[in-house]
Amino acid sequence: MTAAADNQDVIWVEEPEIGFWEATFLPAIVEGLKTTIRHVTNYQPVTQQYPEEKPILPLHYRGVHRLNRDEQGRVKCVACMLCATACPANCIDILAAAAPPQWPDRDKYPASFVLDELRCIYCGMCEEACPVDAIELTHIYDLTGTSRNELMYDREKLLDVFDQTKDDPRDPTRTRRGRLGPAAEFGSLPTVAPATPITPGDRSAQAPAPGVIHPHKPSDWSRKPS
Amino acid sequence: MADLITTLLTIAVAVGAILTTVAYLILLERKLSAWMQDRRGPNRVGPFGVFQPLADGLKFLIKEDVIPARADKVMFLAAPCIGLLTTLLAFAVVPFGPVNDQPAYLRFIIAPHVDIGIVFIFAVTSLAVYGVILGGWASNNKYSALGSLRASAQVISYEIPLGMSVLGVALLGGTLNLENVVAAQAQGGFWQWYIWTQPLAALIFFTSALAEANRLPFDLSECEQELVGGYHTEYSAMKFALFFLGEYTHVITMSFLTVILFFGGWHFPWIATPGSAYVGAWLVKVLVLLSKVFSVIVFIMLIRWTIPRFRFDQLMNLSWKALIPLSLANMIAVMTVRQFGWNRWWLLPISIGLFCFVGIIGVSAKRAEIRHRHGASQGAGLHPLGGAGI
Amino acid sequence: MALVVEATRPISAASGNRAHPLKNHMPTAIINNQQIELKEGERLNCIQAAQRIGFEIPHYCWHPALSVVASCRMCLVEVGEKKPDGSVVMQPKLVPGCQTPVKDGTVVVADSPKVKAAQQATLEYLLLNHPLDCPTCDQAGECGLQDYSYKYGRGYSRLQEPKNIKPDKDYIGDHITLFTDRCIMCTRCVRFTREYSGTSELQVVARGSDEEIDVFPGRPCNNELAGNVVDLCPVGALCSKDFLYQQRVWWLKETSSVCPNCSTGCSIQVDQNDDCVYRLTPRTNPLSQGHFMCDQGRFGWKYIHAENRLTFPIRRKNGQIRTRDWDDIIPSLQKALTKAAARAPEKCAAIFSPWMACEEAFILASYLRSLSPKFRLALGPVRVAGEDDTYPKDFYGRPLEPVRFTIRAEKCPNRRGVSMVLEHFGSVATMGDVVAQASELEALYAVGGDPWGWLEPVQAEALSRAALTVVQDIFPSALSEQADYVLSGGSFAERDGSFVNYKGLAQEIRRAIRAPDGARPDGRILWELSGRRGLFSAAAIRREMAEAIPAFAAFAAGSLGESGVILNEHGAPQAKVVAAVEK
Amino acid sequence: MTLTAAQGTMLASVATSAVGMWLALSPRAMRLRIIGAAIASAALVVAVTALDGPRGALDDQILFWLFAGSALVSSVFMVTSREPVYAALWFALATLGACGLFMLLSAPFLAAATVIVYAGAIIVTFLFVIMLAQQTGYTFYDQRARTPAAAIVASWLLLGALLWSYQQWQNEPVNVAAGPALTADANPNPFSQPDSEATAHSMRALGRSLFGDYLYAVEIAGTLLLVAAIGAIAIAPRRAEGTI
Repeated sequence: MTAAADNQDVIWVEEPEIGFWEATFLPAIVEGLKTTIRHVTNYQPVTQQYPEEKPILPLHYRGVHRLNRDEQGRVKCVACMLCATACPANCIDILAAAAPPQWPDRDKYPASFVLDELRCIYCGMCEEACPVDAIELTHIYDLTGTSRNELMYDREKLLDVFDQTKDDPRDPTRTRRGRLGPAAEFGSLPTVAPATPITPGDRSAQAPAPGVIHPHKPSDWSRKPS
Repeated sequence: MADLITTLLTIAVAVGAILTTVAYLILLERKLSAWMQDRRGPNRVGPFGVFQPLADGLKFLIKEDVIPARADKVMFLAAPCIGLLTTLLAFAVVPFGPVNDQPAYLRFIIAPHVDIGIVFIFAVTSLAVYGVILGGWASNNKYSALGSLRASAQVISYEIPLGMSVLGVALLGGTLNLENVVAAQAQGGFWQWYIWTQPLAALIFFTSALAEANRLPFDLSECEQELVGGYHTEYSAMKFALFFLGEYTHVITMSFLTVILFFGGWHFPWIATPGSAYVGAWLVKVLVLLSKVFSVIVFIMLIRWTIPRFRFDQLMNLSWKALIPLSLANMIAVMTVRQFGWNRWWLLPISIGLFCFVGIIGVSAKRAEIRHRHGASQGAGLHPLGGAGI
Repeated sequence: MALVVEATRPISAASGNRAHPLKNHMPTAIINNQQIELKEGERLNCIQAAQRIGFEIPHYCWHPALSVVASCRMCLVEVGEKKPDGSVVMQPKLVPGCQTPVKDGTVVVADSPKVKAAQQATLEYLLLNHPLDCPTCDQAGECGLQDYSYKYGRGYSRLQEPKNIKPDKDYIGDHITLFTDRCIMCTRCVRFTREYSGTSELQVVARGSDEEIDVFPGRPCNNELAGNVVDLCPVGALCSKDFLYQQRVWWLKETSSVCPNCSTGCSIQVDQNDDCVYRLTPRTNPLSQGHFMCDQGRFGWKYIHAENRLTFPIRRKNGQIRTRDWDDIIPSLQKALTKAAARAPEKCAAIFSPWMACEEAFILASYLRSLSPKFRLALGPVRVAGEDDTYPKDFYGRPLEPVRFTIRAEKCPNRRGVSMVLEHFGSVATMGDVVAQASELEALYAVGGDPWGWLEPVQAEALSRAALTVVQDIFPSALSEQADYVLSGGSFAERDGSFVNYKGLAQEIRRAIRAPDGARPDGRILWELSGRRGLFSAAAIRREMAEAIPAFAAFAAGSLGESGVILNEHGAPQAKVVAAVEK
Repeated sequence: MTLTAAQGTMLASVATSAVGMWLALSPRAMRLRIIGAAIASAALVVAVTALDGPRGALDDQILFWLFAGSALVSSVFMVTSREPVYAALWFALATLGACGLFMLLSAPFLAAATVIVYAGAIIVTFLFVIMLAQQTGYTFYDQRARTPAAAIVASWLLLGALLWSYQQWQNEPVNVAAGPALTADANPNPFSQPDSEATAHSMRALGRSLFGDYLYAVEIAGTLLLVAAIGAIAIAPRRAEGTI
């Protein structure tokens, strides 16, 4: 490795020369104590009291799935199994069948659609993969059950989730006949709120906007050797 | 016979009080930690979580008690008992109030007038390491074993400066009896507190006490990141609780000792002096002592979230390279002062001087090391720190 | 076609007239600036010639087994000729590659911008009315339109008008359904029924934008080769009702195997997912059957997942089931056979099924002979149904010459292989002998395997009188109900081994799925029964066979390759080894 | 010289206990070892009873037997235990029993010092060594040791001699030069007379005795220990040499 490459890739950090007071550790301890005591005396908790205070989740939160219904109330899914293909956790199990004769516009539909909510990692790939926008992830996050079987969501249960959430302003049906609705445009929409509300003057979130990653400045914390 | 009954009663009251206090100290520590970290701490059980210790205790009692399959059962069960027992035993000679002029039921000590009080405490607490080492060994788990080995190495190392720092006080007072130590300080008033003449010893004692009690920043035996809990990895339910209680009792003992040895015990100018004869003076004295102890405990809790955990070699270096020589020097200073009958106030500048001396040695040694490293690497034509340095 | 030939003839004639500088000049053609040499009498079109250099010219309507119609226009290429003086004259227009023969001096350019523009335009036209219902289309994943759209297409359509949607035809045949709107009118299916099966059920009806594939009223496409039109269809228009919506094809794992349903031994692929077979598809193998397979084979595998299969071994004593544990049964069977062979070796017999693989027959025969050289070995019943069914046929169902496909009457895959093994071991009894003496037999080891039954009730009754009856089968039978030992074997998709077809072509069958719980591949059962250590390995047995039996000398390599190995007529040592398809 | 009955009992029981101990150390049958340990313990108790028992209040006597018995039994177990860790722990218990005896003799400092030095530091170090030394099973020399017999003979000779001389000394109680006084109510030593003003007389007496009467012995012993420690460090393999 050449010296030039060294200079680019490796930042040499020299051990700082410490003075007498640093060597005794006392100033550091006093500084630290000041910080801790300041936090005790100037107590501003940021904890959210969960069961009493519900969090306001960002729009892009991915919770329990739902299977959308089309305009006629039928399951929108066409059993193409692209979600099952895309699923990295292999949690979707679909049995396809020819659509019933009273659905002339459809060839295929899911005779059974089982989604293992415990196995799911809530990555949203199924939502991305779905060509007919039938599967969507909702804001329901408090998913509990008393058995594993209870959390194997079948088609009816997933449709129920749709019925429960379709009128929730945070979970609108994101598509209208193939056109994405406003709620789908995560990129341009402002988030409703950060996942955790921030108390005004909270020190931990003061300087930057939450969630912003700062380009780091190496000059701040290291000196290049002369 | 009456003596026996009062002793037994005192034991019962003291042990009960200590264990309850420990439970609530844990709550306090959790609260305090939460406050320092802008959290709320336990607040679910009762108002402000005051019943949390009860809930914890209940949980400990009804939790499944696991004994690992190939563990040494006898030792596995004995270890936590030893751990708690020894720390509780140390309390026998700690005077937690005024002693001398009280009736038997108000003497605030389990075993009064033990001449070797401090030595007894050291002897008994040094047995506490058995609980740790046996717990680690009997668990048949390599992490536990490592944790217990660390703990024993640490405790052995820190017993030496702990004992030697106390020797200064013992020499100045001419006694090992804790009651007499308190009495000697109380007689002389505020400026007779040993903190003024033995500040270095106080610092060493406090540091070593933290290490003895396995408290942060010296809790290497149980550091979660490296040893998944250390010697009590395999412990659950009540056995774990015993370890925990033992550790906290140790903290209380050490706080008591700090106050008694260096901060005048129950003495406080104008409020609680040997001469104060008003009604309920004994109560005031007890309260003074307890509030001093409480302050020390809170300080220990503050330290916990202030100073990061030491690395093991740093820990050993601190003990063997700094604390032991310093305490030895301090002891020699006290002996010299006593032998030649100098004014005891000489000890203050001597302590400060010793502290500075060691600081300067530390700094210059570090600088010399860095300079040497620089010189070596430049001589070899390498990048600084590039070759021989790393 | 005629026009092209007209255009090229003068040039080739001219080149032929010129005296060539080199006498022994090999005819060469140039494809995409790469020279290929043509063999004597070889007739290639541009697509095949391009395959020589590993270049794919996209095509839909052309199929190597069918006549050329050049209707899809996907294979349009630039064609020209290299004159002896080195100059190249290209034809001004693009020509269909499937229809253009390649001969000495032909220059084909298949990757020029012009060609690419033509391919894009063709694809855009093909996709004009094609519905984009790939999510629900069974062909998605193995669809010619999808693949070519990715490789050669333009990515979007400029069509503004609504698509031309035609109603689906659910009943083209018992096994076939037609999604009319997906059809791109390549007419492969029509040509197949006309030229290959000869039954001519399929037809293009109407013209222009109304063009559709259809059957004649009342004459559905139900011939024995009808299933092939599904494979031939490059898009998802013709679908198999059997496989419809069962599984997405990208989930299927393919295993090369051999169809066991008749002695033709068609090369097939077993498509399975999660130990469940979903379909069989023919595998092109010029040594065995060519490109296709019959519907009997294509749909005749359902027994693999039948409910009533033997899924555990049984040891009976006095009619009571004693155990169902392999670890217990194999040693006790070994002991029982050894005892029987020691007591009365001449009264021991085994029936070998023509459904066994050669390796299994070999292990069993050599094991039994090692117990006693007098062990009698007999070939089990060979099921024959009617006569060989040949295609093409004419309108009235009469076979026509030349024969292009034969469904054999002999409904078992390996009669030949097993009898070759038995011949080697000698003293072969017949099934009739064994049945006749059954009541005196000390031990009878009967191997079944024919899922459609192999024993008459009378035979079963007779055989069950043997003192020790061992049945190795995949389905319960009258014999297995009473046998002392029942060994639950595996179907062809669960076994490793080799089948020898009617003309002596040995091909490997490979394990595609795991046998159901408690059933074991026969090879493994016999491997353990014969006391061998380790895991069953068909290749190891084949090497052993090649050493022991001269007729199987061709097995020496262990592997038989994708196409199989032709054993000589009588299994002579100089059996010819054919490792791969000759191109 | 003639043996008294007490002396005869004592010597016989010491011999019996030696045999018992030899049995207890036998590597073979477990039952044999248990019987041996029982014989040894019983014989030792008999040997001790041959001496004059403790004098004083009943509770003191009970405590004496408790501490002495536990020390004795623990040391037998320590010697016979096959698990080194258990042996170390029995040693700790034996030390604690001895400390209890010190306490009974009103020598609390000695008791505490013994705990600190032995039960605390030394035993822990011992455990360290044991844990780091033998991880898997026993080495062959632990399985068939030749030393027990020799060790028992040597140590029991020493024990017998000690008890003998102690009994002699006990029989002639007024012997001023018998030895240093470690306890408050032992015979006075002219150099270790407690000061009248001292409250912590036992400590002072001990200090006087150690650093007055036996200064050279103590210093030589200390130097020896120092040399031993330095030698151990020098002999111990260096990590840099890759032997650890």
